[in-house]
Amino acid sequence: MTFTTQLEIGLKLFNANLKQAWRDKTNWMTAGMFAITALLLYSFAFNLTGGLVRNLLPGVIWTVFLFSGIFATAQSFQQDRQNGILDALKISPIHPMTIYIAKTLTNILMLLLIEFALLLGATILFSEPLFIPQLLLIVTIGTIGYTALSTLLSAINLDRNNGGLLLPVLALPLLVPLLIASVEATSASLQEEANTAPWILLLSLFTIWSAAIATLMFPLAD
Amino acid sequence: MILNNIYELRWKVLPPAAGVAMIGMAALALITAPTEVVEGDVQRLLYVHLPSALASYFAFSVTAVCSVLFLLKRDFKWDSAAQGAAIVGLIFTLLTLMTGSLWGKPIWGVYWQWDPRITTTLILFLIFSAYLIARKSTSLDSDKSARFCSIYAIIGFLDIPLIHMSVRWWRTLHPQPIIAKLNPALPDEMLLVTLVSVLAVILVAAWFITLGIETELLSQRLLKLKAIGKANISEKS
Amino acid sequence: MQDLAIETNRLTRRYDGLPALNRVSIQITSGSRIALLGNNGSGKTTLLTILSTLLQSSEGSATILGYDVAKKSTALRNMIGFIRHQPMLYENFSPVEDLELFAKIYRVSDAREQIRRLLTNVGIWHLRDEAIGTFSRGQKQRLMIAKALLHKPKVLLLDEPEIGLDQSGLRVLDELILMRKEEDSSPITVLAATHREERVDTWATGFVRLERGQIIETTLSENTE
Amino acid sequence: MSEVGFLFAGFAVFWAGMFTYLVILQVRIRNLQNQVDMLENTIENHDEI
Repeated sequence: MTFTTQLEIGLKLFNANLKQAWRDKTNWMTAGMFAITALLLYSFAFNLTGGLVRNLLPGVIWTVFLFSGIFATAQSFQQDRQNGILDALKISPIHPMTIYIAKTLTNILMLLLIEFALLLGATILFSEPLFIPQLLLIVTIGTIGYTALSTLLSAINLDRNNGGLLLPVLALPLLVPLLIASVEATSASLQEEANTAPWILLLSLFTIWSAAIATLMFPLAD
Repeated sequence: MILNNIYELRWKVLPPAAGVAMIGMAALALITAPTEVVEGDVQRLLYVHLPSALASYFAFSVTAVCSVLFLLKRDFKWDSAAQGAAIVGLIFTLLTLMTGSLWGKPIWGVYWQWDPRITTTLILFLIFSAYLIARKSTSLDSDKSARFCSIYAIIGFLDIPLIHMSVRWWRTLHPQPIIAKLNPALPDEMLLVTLVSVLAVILVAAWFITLGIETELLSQRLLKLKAIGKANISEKS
Repeated sequence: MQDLAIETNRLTRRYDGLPALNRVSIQITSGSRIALLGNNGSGKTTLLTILSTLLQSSEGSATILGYDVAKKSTALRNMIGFIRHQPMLYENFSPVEDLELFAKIYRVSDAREQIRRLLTNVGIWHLRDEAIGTFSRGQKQRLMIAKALLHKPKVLLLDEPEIGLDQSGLRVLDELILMRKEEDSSPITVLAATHREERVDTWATGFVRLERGQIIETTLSENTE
Repeated sequence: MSEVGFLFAGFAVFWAGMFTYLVILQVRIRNLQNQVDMLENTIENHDEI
């Protein structure tokens, strides 16, 4: 099939994924609740009410994002698999890459919603200006980067009972460059004279790498 | 064909060659090599530390290449080879980290330093441990799991440069206490000993990898035989 | 010499070393309706799943209408309809939404008309806007029949299609698939696993009986080996 | 610990690690080989009967 038909089908599928996510929100609500709870726990554990917030906040934000994001994407193919939809798509003439991209885009969109809401909340809680364009850009690039990889890893059910725990163990070591780059970029963007350029560059590099490699690898995983 | 013939010679060539090279390396490293001026005798740990690190990279490269071959050929012997090499890689990563710590303590005053190379090695250890956990927790002849783990090994291997780069930036762009770490060009004699020791450890690693592959292949064979046995018994009954 | 719709050659699939399907070679001519018989665990589902391109064989090969199953080509997938044990449906979609998405994927022309016709034929047109998750098993099965026929496949692979169906549902299955009158010149080939052996004579043109992954009885001509 | 102590410890860890692994591998291979031989024998005998 040609590229345009794949694009057309991909958009339809993306639309269907979104509709499905919207009608059955429990998975994403859980991810959001997990993120909020983790943020609260961090503020008790590191006493984020004091003056040192600015130094700790980037690390807190990104570990919360990564943990909640990876747990949520680990489930993202779960529903399709249980419904049999994943198999229905696999035997259809749709290209596996299209299935992967549509699912990844859905995950990115849902996670960005959660993350932006969390940033807004953290702005109020810690009275730090977190909802700024530069930081939103960093969060967007970083989210694309880690979602690309974790969606790929979640696509295969390894027929085992602790699969939910396995995914973070597999994904997080690979994501070290992303974590470093995004935390550094975030803390740079919170400084007065922000020099975020090198870190955004590194972050973008990782994101392009992970998106490209995951897209190429997904058909082989089928 | 030629490659196959060479591989057939592995039991005749590898063990004696590796053994001789290792003994030679020990003698050279402990006796012949000159004592380093600044660090003293402890610098001789270089001759086990550096080769171990190179051997682990060598083993992980074998894992990655075998994973690619598995995805292309879908032959389970490549999956076995990838697993066997990954275990050897983990052993040498562990040895690298341990000898490094023992070298670091007298020189830096600490066992662990967040140096880019050390940190990358540690993350490598995590990645390939995860690979083995994922592979071993599922059935040996599950093609789904083998494919998934091959993909994971390839991604993990390709991630190494990015990890190293990010950790280096992370360290250098942070203000940190400067720790004396002299790395002058090695004198000729030391260079020679280093080369010999690298050769020796790589030979040992190659031997281990062939042994590792052998165990994985035997496990697969055993699985098949057990299945045949079961089928026979059920036919009789 | 008639065209072959399905051909397998020493098809084998192992789980944990144990063969679920053991060197099965069959040849099914175009337009025939073959019943796949055998006890639970005899390899019926494994055979159908390999033919559907979902599962990979351990050894041997299979072709459908000349296309190698292992290559999973688009052309091949456009020609297969598959109904398996479990339904393959978006639980929180309505039948129309589900079928519209798959009509898009299979590039069905006049999708709206097709969907209306099929849903009416399987008798769930009145449920067209309800969530599939609220359906009974039989209603889901009727929807699966409609879904499998949506893109006018040339080969239908059915794994116990009677599951959950009541008397009128079974009639729907007979009318639409098992005993349907050919409308067009290109006949449809059916390979259906079933436990209802007493009904086989009414629709099947032949049968294959599997036991422990091997053919023990068949009306099909033996594969020349 | 003296410098030479660290040197000794490092070499000891290295050699011990490799030897242990070698022994473990050899034992595993021998066990597997035995099991394979045993099964092959029984299966052959089975066929003859």
